[in-house]
Amino acid sequence: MIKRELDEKLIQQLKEKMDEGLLPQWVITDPDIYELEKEKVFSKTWQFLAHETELKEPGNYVTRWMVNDPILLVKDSKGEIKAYLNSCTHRGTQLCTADRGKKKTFSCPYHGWSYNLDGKLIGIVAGNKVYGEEMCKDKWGLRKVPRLESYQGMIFGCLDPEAESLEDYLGEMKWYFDMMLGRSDGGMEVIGLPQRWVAKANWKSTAENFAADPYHVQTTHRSTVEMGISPEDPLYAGYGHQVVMKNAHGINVITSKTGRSRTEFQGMPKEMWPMFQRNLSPEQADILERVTVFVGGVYPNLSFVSPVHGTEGHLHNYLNFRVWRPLGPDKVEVWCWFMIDKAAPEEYKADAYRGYLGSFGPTGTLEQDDTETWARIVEVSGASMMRDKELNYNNLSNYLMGFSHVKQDESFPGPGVAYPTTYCDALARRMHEHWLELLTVETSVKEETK
Amino acid sequence: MIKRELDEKLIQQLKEKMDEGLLPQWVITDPDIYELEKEKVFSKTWQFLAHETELKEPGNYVTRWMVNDPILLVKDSKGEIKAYLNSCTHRGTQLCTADRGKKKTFSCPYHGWSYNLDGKLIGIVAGNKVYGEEMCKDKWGLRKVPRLESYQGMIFGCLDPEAESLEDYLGEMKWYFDMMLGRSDGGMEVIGLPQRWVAKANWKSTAENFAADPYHVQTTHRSTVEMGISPEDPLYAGYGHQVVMKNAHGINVITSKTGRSRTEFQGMPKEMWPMFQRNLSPEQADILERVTVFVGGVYPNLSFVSPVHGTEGHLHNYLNFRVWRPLGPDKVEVWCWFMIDKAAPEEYKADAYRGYLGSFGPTGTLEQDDTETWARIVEVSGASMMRDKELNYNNLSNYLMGFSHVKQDESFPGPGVAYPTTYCDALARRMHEHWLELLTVETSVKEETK
Amino acid sequence: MIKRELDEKLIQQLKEKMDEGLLPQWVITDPDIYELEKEKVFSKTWQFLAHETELKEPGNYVTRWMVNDPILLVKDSKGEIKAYLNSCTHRGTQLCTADRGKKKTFSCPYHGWSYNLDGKLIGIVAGNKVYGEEMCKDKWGLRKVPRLESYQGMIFGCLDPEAESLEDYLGEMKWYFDMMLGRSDGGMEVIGLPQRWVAKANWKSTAENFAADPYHVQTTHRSTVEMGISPEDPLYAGYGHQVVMKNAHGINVITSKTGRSRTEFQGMPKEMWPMFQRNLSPEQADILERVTVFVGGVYPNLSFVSPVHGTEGHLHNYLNFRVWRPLGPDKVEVWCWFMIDKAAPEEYKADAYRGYLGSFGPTGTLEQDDTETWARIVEVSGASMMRDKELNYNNLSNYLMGFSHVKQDESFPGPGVAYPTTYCDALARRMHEHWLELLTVETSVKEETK
Amino acid sequence: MSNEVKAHVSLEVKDQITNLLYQEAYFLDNRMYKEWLELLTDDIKYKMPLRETVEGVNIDNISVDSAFYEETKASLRTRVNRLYTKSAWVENPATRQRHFITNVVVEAGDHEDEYKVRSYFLYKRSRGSTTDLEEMFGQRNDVVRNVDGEWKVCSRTIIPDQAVITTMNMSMFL
Amino acid sequence: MSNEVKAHVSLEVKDQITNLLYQEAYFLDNRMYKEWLELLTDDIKYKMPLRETVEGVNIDNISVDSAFYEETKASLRTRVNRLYTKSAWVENPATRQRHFITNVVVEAGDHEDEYKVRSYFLYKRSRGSTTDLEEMFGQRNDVVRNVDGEWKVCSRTIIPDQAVITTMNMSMFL
Amino acid sequence: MSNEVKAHVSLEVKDQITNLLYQEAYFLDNRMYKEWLELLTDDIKYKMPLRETVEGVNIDNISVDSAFYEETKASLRTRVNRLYTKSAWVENPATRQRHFITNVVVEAGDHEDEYKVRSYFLYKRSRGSTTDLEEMFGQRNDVVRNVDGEWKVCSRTIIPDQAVITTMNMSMFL
Ligand code: FES
Ligand code: FES
Ligand code: FES
Ligand SMILES: [Fe+3]
Ligand SMILES: [Fe+3]
Ligand SMILES: [Fe+3]
Repeated sequence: MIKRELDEKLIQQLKEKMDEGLLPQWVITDPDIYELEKEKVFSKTWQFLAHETELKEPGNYVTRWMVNDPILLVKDSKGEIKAYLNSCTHRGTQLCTADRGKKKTFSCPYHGWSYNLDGKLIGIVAGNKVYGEEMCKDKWGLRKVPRLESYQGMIFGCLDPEAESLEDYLGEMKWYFDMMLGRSDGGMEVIGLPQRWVAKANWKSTAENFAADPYHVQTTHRSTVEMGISPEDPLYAGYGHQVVMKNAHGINVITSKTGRSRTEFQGMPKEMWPMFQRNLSPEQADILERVTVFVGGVYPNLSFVSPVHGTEGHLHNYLNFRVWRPLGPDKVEVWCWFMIDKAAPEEYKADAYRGYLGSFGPTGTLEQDDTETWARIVEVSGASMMRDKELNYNNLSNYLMGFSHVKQDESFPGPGVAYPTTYCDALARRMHEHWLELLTVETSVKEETK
Repeated sequence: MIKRELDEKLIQQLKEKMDEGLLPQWVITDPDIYELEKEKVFSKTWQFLAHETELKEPGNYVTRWMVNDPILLVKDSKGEIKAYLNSCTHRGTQLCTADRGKKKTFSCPYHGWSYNLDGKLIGIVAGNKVYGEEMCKDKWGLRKVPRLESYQGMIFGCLDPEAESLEDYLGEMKWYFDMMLGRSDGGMEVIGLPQRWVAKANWKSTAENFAADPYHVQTTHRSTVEMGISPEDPLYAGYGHQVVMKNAHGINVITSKTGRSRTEFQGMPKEMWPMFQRNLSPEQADILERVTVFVGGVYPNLSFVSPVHGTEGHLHNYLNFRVWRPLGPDKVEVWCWFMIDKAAPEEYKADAYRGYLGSFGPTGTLEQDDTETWARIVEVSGASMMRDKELNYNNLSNYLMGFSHVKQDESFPGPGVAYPTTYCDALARRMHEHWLELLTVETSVKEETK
Repeated sequence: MIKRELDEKLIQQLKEKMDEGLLPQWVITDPDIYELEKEKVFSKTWQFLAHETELKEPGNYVTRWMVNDPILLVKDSKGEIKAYLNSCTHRGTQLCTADRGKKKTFSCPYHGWSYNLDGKLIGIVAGNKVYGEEMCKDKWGLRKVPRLESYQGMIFGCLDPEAESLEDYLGEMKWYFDMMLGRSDGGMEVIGLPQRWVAKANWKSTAENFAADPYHVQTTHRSTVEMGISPEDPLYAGYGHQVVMKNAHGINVITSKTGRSRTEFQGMPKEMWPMFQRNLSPEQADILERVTVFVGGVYPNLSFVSPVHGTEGHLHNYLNFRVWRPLGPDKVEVWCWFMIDKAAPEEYKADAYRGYLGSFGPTGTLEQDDTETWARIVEVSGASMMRDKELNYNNLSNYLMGFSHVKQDESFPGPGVAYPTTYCDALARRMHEHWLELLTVETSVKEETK
Repeated sequence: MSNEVKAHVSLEVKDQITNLLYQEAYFLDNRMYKEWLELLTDDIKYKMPLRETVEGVNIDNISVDSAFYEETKASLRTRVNRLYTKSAWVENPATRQRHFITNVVVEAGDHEDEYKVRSYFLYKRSRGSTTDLEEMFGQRNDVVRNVDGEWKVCSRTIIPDQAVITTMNMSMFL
Repeated sequence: MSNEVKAHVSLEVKDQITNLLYQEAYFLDNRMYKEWLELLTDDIKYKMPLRETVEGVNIDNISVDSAFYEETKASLRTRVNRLYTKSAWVENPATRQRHFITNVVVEAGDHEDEYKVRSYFLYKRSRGSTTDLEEMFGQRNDVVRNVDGEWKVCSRTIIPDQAVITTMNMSMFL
Repeated sequence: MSNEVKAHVSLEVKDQITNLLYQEAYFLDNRMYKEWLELLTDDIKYKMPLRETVEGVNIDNISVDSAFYEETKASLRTRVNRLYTKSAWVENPATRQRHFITNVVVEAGDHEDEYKVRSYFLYKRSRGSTTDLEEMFGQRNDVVRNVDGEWKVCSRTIIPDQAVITTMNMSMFL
């Protein structure tokens, strides 16, 4: 009932500054902005829910969240995956609080209404005796998530029935998903449950940090340099390409000074290489052969990294997907999935998993230092000198890296606009511009609640 | 200074849906709605403060809360009960932080101003020396709660000086209070302090759950069925009458399939039955003889239950009153009183108290399962699909039980509109309609702060 | 984006009531008022940051806060003290999280940008390789706190570039600072770090309690009377003068019934007295000789006390400065500094420090009881009867002490308006009037964000 | 309990009794409620009074006329059995509970096979995917008895340190 | 304290010293401050330094120039006596306090009747009807001495784990 | 661990093993990570599985296919060495950590020089000048071994009590 909106003046100011490669700092954790984001970003865009391998058999289910919407994701009797609001239609009670499981019927602990895997309301205690004809069972099935689509086994949901299709939304990113997720026969599989923890951070910062900021590696993760794991050359994470795509998706293809990783195909077992070549286009295979790290994101809050860890002879590669679920302007619940090629040897999978635990996720030594910088951003973001909307204090974040002099590399074979270095703020700028576009779209909802 | 109000469009929408037996879910924990409720519901209606037996002698006091207003309830030298804002008039300091006690003077720890049981400011340290004539002591006594009235020993307060009298406010409920509270010579007495704990819940849900929803018993409390304590028949809590009264008060008179409880007079000692008959009208006595459970509420946030527990030969009945004190949109401080007939044998009282602890209150096995469902409602209530004010997601709670086909039972002897079953949403609908009426009354306060 | 402002009607009401010596209670912890205070009080006034003795050598730094603005205070190579927003200009990361230390360069853990003591951006990792000419290093130095000035070693900062100079702001208070801080050769020194803890309180209440309310001593600190440490005479803290100054600063010069303390020069070592007389004007020396306690404050949130503790033969005096840093409407982070004359004997300093620990700060027995009253004010401040803006409930705090009958004592030698008693609400009234003046100044910022 | 620490309880006995308290906690924290019940004598007195806020110095603030628990072995068994049904929703899905038992002091009791035991408890609970951790803490005054070589609790009084309980319910045993 | 755990402290002594710490906690948690005072020697050194946030590796972050407590038996007695007056508002109505003492390690001291004792404390407090629970935690380095057969604390250094204290005051002893 | 408390572990052994756990905590809480590492055998199995929310009665809710830690001595050494670099920002400035170890139960192990040890942990952390205190808690199932007269941990399984971790990271060892 309180009206929240960006007034024209602020919109203009934000546009102008972004055009100069600058972002006013007051937007990061502004509470009103956060309310707008829930409505205009997260209720309109596609969000990652799960990977198909998390739901192997009919009756399998997992519970997930789209920001504050509890989602029940089930594989129905026909083997199709369905997504429902995890809330009983009778009075809204959360229907299932388990993380995962297998069942045929979901029944509510409050009054016992029960639903089958198709979301149909199949049981009302004493229904025939207590309800009249105005109670039309068919109208009271579980509420479907308006849109549910998947690509390369990645299941996404969207709360906007009018949204473009997932494939259109992913657009150019599909080519890179094919490369990362489609390289092996049988594709990728998720191992176990995603790790979950609550970081002190704003979702925009974590998404930018992961998808668009290889430049931070040389300092945030300098301990790996001190320990002789990473090269001294401060540019080491900058070699390769940053690719900016439609809808503010992006990827960094990090190679090395030589343009090639010290190991082919990210250190995956030699016997798998021919399979990669068979499943990929020559261009994709070539990139995969040369790359050291893939790191990027699907806007707004899905990020991924596919690194190489270990020492010669014991190199491991894996794919880590993570969702930044906002819990507030300064809180993010991180969901961290470990994925590996189904076709990889079991022992390799186990080693890769241990390698993952050492680097990413809450116990990962790389991620630990990221959490410190995320926190240091939100913990000072209440400062008047940063919140000031008149910008009297030069409270602007700097996105000038590669602003004017870094030009597109037309020779890069993949789709999207590729720049010949990953030390580049092009993707970050695109993400924030897109954010502003979404925030300033007038929605009918907005209109009417005024 | 921020203006909060329901715009016409939302009011219309709420009215229309309620007319169809539906309630938009966004209202449950909406923070702006909550602010309105504090102003338009809880500052206008009568709220339960204490029972007369909690203040036996002059000087006895208890401290209570009306939502956020700290109340000091004392028995003055004349034996009259007075209610004051528990706040020193000098600078607002909380005057007394003890739960209960006995004293003649309340003095403030900040500057030492002291007040007598009549709320008169009787002591100002060095007053004559430091204050001039503009300091008129009489004007600075403790602030009285604008209205304080009691019925059948139940003391209520109201913050609105213009409110109708408590007896008018209770209206038809008086007849049932007479039955429950007036059946024994000397009336009822409170044992000990009320139990207090903070539940994860919205006050509207707990009030509805208790006063208007016997239908939940068959599932929420199914463990009693599994244990053979309650009958298998899912309708078992539905036999009897639900009575809807003025001001959205209501009661459920639950009997059994036979129309009679398995035990007369709720298993109270036989020797007390003639006393009941003497103190009650024939109609009241008849109901009391046949009833298994009374459960209901006085709008907005007082609920009560009078059950029978135990096994043949060791049956116990008692009366449990509880106040749902809102601490926020998703938090309720529950105050739980145990009451029993003063005239009952001491040993019976002790047994009944133990029976109460086993069933209700924070350690009660029945109530424990209620707290889980209350929490499951608020924990998902932030969902966009539930908060959406355009109702694009069918985010409506269902109150269709008995909507069209259950007709009033004219033969029921008690006042109010009685329906011939307690599996009926009539009372819940009435409570929510009344809630909207209160929220949409234009108050002068509202006007002027615009 | 949500507009917060006091409407005309409320401003009028506040003015009227204050003119009668009354303050509506709803303003104490109103959340909208709090937002206004951050913008209109704390972004416009001078706030205490540190004492010069906390930064002895070039490279020494301390980190402080101006409400929510993190401040990095350093002594540069030339020995000048500089204050910066403790936030990296690149993306806003908090630059330094240590409490104090010594360094030549501050470098950011996120991307490694580094700054020298002059705030100059001196290091950008791979800068020349990754940034174009639009990246003008000189424009990206640390953001200076707009104003930084000091008086008698007391360093203050102000976020408003247009603010009057610190000396003008302190005005008449300088005379008293000279007396307290300038009495000894070499001035005062801070011992150790300030103690910090989070009290349940509103900053207006703590500032008033300390600077303007000797009247509370007789009750809040009555335990000292019970223990025979303080006199029985309830007026004991009232003897002396309360001085009200420009900008709502003020001081209470508490002597005793005789007009003189039981000990000269606050029990400082006899050998120091001639030094005091040499450094002070005759008027100042006379006050210092006779005073028992100085207690007062610099608006808005700096308070100080200079008491005498101990028993004859072992008397100690010290100077305690404290900042009330608001963390919310009902939370204050207290920063408590111990100061003593540099020229005092080391053993005396140590004894005085122990005396301080026994009286003030979180472990001080006097302060402990203050924290209880502060909490009792905010804990009930949510009451509708206190929040009511229509004043239906006489929800007014009383500032009538000395309202009409206490007249200025022209004979008092110090600047400011002196009243012949410290049991007087003159200073408290002035503080609240000044608060309203600040809140109702229309700022351009306000205008434009509407 | 008396103030000076009596020395005449052997370390072995003390160790065994401390183990009993830890074993209890382990059973409760691992949902082995029936096993827990076996550690209580059949005449167990299991009480938990309210704690109140009272004015004055040297006063008692343990309520004498109101309680959260006043249980016998029979009533505890009913509570325990309920937790094995399929519809005790408060514990299905099960919460994750932890009973930290510290400050254990053992003293000779009134009968030669009984000992008075004072312990402090810090109870923590995590539920579903919620991120707010619930807690309760206080003191327990027990009497333990040696029944045919097995130590069992024959009396327990649980003293909470709060006047207003902040766990969403009190489904836990302490 | 040295790193290898010395074995030469008898279990009896250890048991008695642990009991001393528990008894102390019990007195404090039950407002028996005068009894508590009796468990301290007359030459007790009772200190609590500030803890700071310091940059660097292998640095010390215990402040050497600032403190919360620097007490003698005399100054502690004054504090204790105050708590028995009618107007020590911070403890009247009394708060509900709990001192959880864990990780107790005992080592031979510098004198043959003295022992070095390291313990961890978790302090919890509940006040009036408020629902926010206060806490403080850290380490205590004590020296205890046997005085005519009674164990007493003759030196205590309390190391808090916070740079900013979050209890509304520090009226508690630790 | 089995339910009846086995008596055949000598108090001395129990005391030494308990000391080992306390010494570990002390090293971790005082940033002596290298000294801590010395208390683990070279074949240490250091695991921390996820804990999940599962429907049903008598079910297990310790995840068998997902973990936070799956470490060897080598991987732990890498983690420890990192904490001695100048750029392990998460611990520089160092946080203030505290490991409260309680409910220690010791039982004979599968080999004669090994013992099974169950303990509860309550971990607390304070960072910089922040006022929100982080915590984690749960159970540890260890196996300790006597290696040439020194007790060392040769196996540790840490069971957290949360499905969603609420510390901003898990840089701590448990
Ligand atoms: S709320 Fe689910 S059945 Fe009623
Ligand atoms: S506030 Fe109560 S006497 Fe001043
Ligand atoms: S934020 Fe500080 S260097 Fe990037
Ligand atoms: Fe990183
Ligand atoms: Fe119920
Ligand atoms: Fe004071």
